[in-house]
Amino acid sequence: MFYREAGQFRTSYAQDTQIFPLRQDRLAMMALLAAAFIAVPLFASDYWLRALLIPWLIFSLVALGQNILTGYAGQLSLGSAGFMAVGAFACYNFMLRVDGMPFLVALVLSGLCAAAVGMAFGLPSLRIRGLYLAVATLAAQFFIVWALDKFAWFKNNDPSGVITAQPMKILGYSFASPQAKYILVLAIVAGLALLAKNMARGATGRSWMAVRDMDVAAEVMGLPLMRTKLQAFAISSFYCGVGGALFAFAYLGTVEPSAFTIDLSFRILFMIIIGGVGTILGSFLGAAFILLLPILLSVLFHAVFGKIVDASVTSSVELIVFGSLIIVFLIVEPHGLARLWQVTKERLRLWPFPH
Amino acid sequence: MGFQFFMEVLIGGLLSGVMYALVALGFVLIYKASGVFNFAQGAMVFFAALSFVGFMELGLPFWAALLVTIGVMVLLGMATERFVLRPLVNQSEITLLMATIGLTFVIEGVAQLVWGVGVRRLDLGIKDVPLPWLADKTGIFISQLDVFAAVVAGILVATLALLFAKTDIGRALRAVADDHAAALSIGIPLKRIWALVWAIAGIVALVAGMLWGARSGVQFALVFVALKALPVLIIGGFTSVPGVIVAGLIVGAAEKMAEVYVGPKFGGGIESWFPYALAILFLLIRPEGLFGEKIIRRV
Amino acid sequence: MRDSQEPLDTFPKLLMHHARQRGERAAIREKKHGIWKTLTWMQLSEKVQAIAAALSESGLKRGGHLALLGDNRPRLYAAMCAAQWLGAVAVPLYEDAAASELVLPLFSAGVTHIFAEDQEQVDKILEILPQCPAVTTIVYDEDRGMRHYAQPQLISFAALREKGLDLLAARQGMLQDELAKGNGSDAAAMFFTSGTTGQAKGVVLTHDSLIDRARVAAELEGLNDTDVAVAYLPPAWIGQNIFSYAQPMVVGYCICCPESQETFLSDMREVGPTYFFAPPRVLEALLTQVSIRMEDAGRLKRALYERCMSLAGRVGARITSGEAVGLGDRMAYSLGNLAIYGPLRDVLGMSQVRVAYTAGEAVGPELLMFFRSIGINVKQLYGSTETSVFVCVQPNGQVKPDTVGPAVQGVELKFTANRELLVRSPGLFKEYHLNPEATRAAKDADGWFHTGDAGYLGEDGHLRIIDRVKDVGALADGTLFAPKLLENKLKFFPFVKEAVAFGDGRDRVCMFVNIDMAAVGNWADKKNIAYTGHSDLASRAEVHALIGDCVAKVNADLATDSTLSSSQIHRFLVLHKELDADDGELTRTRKVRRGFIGDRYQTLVAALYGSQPSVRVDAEVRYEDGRVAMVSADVKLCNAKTYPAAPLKAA
Amino acid sequence: MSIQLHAHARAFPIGATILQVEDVSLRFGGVKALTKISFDVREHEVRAIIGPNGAGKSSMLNVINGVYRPQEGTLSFRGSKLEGMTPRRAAHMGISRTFQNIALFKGMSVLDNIMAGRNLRMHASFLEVAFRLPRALREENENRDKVEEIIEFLEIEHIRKTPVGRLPYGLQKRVELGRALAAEPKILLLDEPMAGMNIEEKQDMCRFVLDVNDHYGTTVVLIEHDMGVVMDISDRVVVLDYGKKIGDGSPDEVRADQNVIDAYLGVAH
Repeated sequence: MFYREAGQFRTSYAQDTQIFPLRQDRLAMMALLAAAFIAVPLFASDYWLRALLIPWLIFSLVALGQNILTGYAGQLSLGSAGFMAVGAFACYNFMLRVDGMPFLVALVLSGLCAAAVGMAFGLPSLRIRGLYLAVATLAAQFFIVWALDKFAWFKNNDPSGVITAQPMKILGYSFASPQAKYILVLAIVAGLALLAKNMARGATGRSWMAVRDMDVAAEVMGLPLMRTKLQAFAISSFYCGVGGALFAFAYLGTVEPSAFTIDLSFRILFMIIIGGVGTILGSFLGAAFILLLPILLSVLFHAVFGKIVDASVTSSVELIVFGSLIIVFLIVEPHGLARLWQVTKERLRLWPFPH
Repeated sequence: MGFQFFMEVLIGGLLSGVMYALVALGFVLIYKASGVFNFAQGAMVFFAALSFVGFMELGLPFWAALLVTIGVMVLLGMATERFVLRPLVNQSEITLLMATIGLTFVIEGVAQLVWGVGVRRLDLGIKDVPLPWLADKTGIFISQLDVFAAVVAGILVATLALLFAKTDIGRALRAVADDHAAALSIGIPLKRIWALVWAIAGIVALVAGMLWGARSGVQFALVFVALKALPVLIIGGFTSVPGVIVAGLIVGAAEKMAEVYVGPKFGGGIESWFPYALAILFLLIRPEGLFGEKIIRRV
Repeated sequence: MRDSQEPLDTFPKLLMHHARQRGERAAIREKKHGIWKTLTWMQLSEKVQAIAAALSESGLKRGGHLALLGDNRPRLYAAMCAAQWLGAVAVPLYEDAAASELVLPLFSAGVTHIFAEDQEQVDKILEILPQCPAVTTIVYDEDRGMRHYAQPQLISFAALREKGLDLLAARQGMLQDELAKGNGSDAAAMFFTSGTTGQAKGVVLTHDSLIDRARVAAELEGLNDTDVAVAYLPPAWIGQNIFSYAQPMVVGYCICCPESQETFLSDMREVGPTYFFAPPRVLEALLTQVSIRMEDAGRLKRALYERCMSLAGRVGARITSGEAVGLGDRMAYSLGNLAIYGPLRDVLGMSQVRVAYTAGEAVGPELLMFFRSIGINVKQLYGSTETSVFVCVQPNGQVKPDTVGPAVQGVELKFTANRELLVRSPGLFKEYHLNPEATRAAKDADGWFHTGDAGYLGEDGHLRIIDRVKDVGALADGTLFAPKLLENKLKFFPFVKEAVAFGDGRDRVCMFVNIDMAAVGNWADKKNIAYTGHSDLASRAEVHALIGDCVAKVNADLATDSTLSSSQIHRFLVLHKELDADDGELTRTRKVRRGFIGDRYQTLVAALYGSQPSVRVDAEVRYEDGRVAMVSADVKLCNAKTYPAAPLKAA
Repeated sequence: MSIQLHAHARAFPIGATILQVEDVSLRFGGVKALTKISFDVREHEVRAIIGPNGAGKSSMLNVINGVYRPQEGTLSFRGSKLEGMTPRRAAHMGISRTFQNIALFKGMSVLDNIMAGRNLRMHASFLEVAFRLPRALREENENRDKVEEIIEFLEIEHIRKTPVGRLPYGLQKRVELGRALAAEPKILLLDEPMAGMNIEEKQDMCRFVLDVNDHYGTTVVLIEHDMGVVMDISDRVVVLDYGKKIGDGSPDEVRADQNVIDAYLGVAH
């Protein structure tokens, strides 16, 4: 009902395919970005930045990766955390072993490493599909964590098995404060999200979705299944890898391989299921949801029962809620929060008409 | 490092393979009947074992606890069918898989909520010590618990085999497995069959859980140990009971061998992924698994 | 510069003027291939010259005729202007006309060149070609399916344009001469009157008359080159020509051609016109759509809507007219504007409309007021083909439902004894083509045009139209009987598509009613009444009751007006078939042919004035493909609730 | 109306043999799907393959565009033998097809579906797409224009942006035709284009098939089990039954052919 569309017509295909065809949406998006880049760093508390916003952005990025592979290309992967790990440790080693290595370059390289590993484990997808593939990605998950765990070299032979991320320096400026870290992460995530959106709405995205929806037809149309799938694996892993690196460098600071358990992989999968499979927006919504839920739950618990409940109870309740939510979403709204948002938007555009 | 040791490793591997096979069996049953890849099987194993122990700790005698647990598992199975899978009928198998992943979380949560998180001991009254006579005769040490487990598993499989072969339910089951629509058309009550299958799967899970728990304690880890059943499935084929038995043995043995003879070179622990690697290799060579039907895709 | 030297007295000259003044501004937009392809004034002028060159090559000469047969497309208007460039007369024809209906215009106008949109139109022309030997060239726009047509007369628009571009250099001089030769008194276009009365006549209009009226109206409304209009009505109709050709040419604003009929509404929303013209039937269709779609809204939203609309009904129109309204109402209205009116205007694509006209037929007051009440400045105007439309226009803020406003600048009005309106204005037509006596009959020696409409000037100087002179009759008791007035009152109800009133020389008024399939169908679904189709639905007792209520409401309204109270509707029937232009029951502009219908359904009329409850009828239906079938049905005759005339209350 | 359209002189006269099928046999395990099938397809013609259900029609189509590999026999395209056909190679050679049970990309809009049909003409790498570099944008626009022509051709402007999942069956079939056309194929394979349609939809589809043949000169090979409609629109007809060819010729010849009549006995058409 707040939309006034009359007079917004398109005279070129470029206009017709832009990300936000409606002026109102474009303005809203600009306002949002402005707020995110300026207002938030100014007013948000360190706790908010460190404990909520930074991890949210990072997981949004990882979810984006998962979404590219699972949501757009339709290849179920249970190994996202593994690819994150590759990114994190790759970045650490590049910084460690190449002196004077600029952080951003290291970041990209670590993404590429993850992409390479991703492709390696994606290879089976050429022969196998669906469930079988899911199992193959489990192999990735376990193998990667095992390898990083067993070969001390990756961790610079640190007896504790824990690595400490080097400071993030770009052009001499060290991103140490929460605000600085936040802005850096935000910029990277925003940029990569834009690229993802461009791919999704372009020819690349179409071939992914074609393979997802009806691979036989896609092949008959001359679409190279292998390349498309591997491409999806590589790009997806790249996003996960960069996410992993940021996870280590901008969020935790110190990591060990065991931080990237299969449990984490599941959570990332949940993010896109709840957020919205096959949408960019969904990745962000889902990440926010999955991250906030535990906090809300514990807050709720303490509000209701006071301090008496011990952690194990809340954690098990958390498990139950997560699990049930997944099932409910799969049954009720398979397209997740993003779809809900989209539907509301449609209704507003048609207001006062119901359809 | 002689022949005896080799035999020990091999047999030990085979016996633990029996465990995998047992868990995998649960998968196969459900997959055959309702085309669902039940990721929650592991969680069911864990839940079953935990409940059993729990009931015993509540003071129930062994058999009572066993019966009650069976009851619980049957209920769980039916509930799953009713509230998770029926609403999702005709969805892509990926969707179903994700649903069962969600289910895994729910079951774990419930289990922990009800029975707590600590590791439990489970005593079936069989000592985890080598069979004396075998040790005397051949000098090969094999835990009698393992042997017992193998026997139980054998019995279970045999019973199931009979059930499928001889009873009406079994025939119905096979009909369903072949073609849902057809099964429906000849008046087989799909929903009832599915509920039944889930119940059976529950029981299988219980048995597996008990044996496993008896050997290495009942703990959360069971869920992930159960993931080992996946490569077994792949190698054996999703739809073949004998397949998974064989595959289970192969995986068990191979993994132990690898661990003992190759593992040290990498500082050990390769069990955690070796079976998967094996599975992938298999897939590349024979995607439909050992005994699985060839997938012909109509256009 | 040259503008000052020579007068801009022809459309081609105006075109060149705009090409110089605002060459880069959009002249015509066409939704094609999913986006709005834009033609600037410069591009348009080049296109026109190329076409003109090619047409002259193919023998189109000063005084010749170019017929245009197709939907609103830039090519069509370019061709029209090209013809005028060469001093030829553009003859736009109705694209939905049957081949047989085309013979007369093509033949009588001695048309030599034809612009046809597509294969469908070409096929029609080829069918009647033998009867129109003069035709030498048929230009077709869409080559879909045209590949294997071998006729020598055929040439595709693209090819024609290519030819023109090649010739352009060589013919430049000739074109400039032709442009200069043209002057305002030349015939610019010929429109065939829909012919509510007898055979269609070709009305010849000069550049001067069209340009003069276009300019006067444009000045009246302060139109400028930033305005935008949607071209969606048949180009063969004078109104369309004025709003999508004459006025853009004079003012330099941009017109937009929708992609197709079914995408018209969404396309209109996209371009958001600032200047909009809609005959009553279109407004009715829009209103019907609004009511239908709101039917499906949730209860809360409906309630909100109802509230807002009742408020709008009370004060909306006055606010739109800029009259003073209580502060409370004003604030409430602005809230409503936020919640309902604004969005509603927008989904209708009219949120940017500055001026909207309706004409062509008297419009039901409630209909007019609905749109004004939600803040759309819809006004009535009066005019006809012979007067280049603009005779009277309602000025902003002086919109009364029952008038069509005062005479616009340059127009003189006068009335004969029997109330017939006579008009004298610079916009009057030159003549009826090759029909001097008809011309003489319509336009007398001192230049008064006999409109054939009965009306009178109120003391406010606003013209009030009663009806066609020949239709205005009297009931047996001598009181005034104005059928159209009654029909319109009934037609405002979304359920009523068409209505035909009888009563001249009779003791009381009776009516035929055509239900609106969409509205009634939707209503039936809600009431879950099962029905197979129109005729079945029309025979339902529930439907009769529904229409009965509408009639009763009308009667209640009539009863309050002393002069009309006697023409309350006593009996009515719901027609078993939809009145259809293909059956000659409606004109191509969808006006009811009352006399024709009266004859055709005399049994029904008789029955209405009889007393029996129902009557059996056989009627023939003509399908799209020309096949004819008989449908027979039992038609129920319903008595309507009538009211005693309201006593004149003392002021 | 379809018939009348055909009565006109052809825009593209029927040319030389473009596709030659020789002694093709196909088996699934033991099951014989096709036995020694031979026939030819001439350029610009409408060639129908008819036969009762299970006659091996679809298998034949799948062999032509490389989905199945025949155990024996050869295909030649413009005289040159085709070894090791794959669907992709077929596509590159200009063979595109529709499917018996619609195989549209359910999650995508009509526009995207048809755009996807032009993927062979899009060469920009994913990086170019991601950064919207000139080539990517240019390809996007050029192909969009072509696609819009097809949308106009098939009269589906009003559903351009609708997800195909929401469309009625008939329209989906039309969109699938559009997607096949998008590749600007030399040969268009239609697998039961009119299956499950009501009479108007069938008539529309006939019209479009003929228009395609007439407007783009596309060679059409279509499968139907329902003799009725096909006979009106095809130039020549091959009749299969139980994987064997039992008739080949003009519609009238085939109608007269005793074997064909027998094969169709019992089959209500």
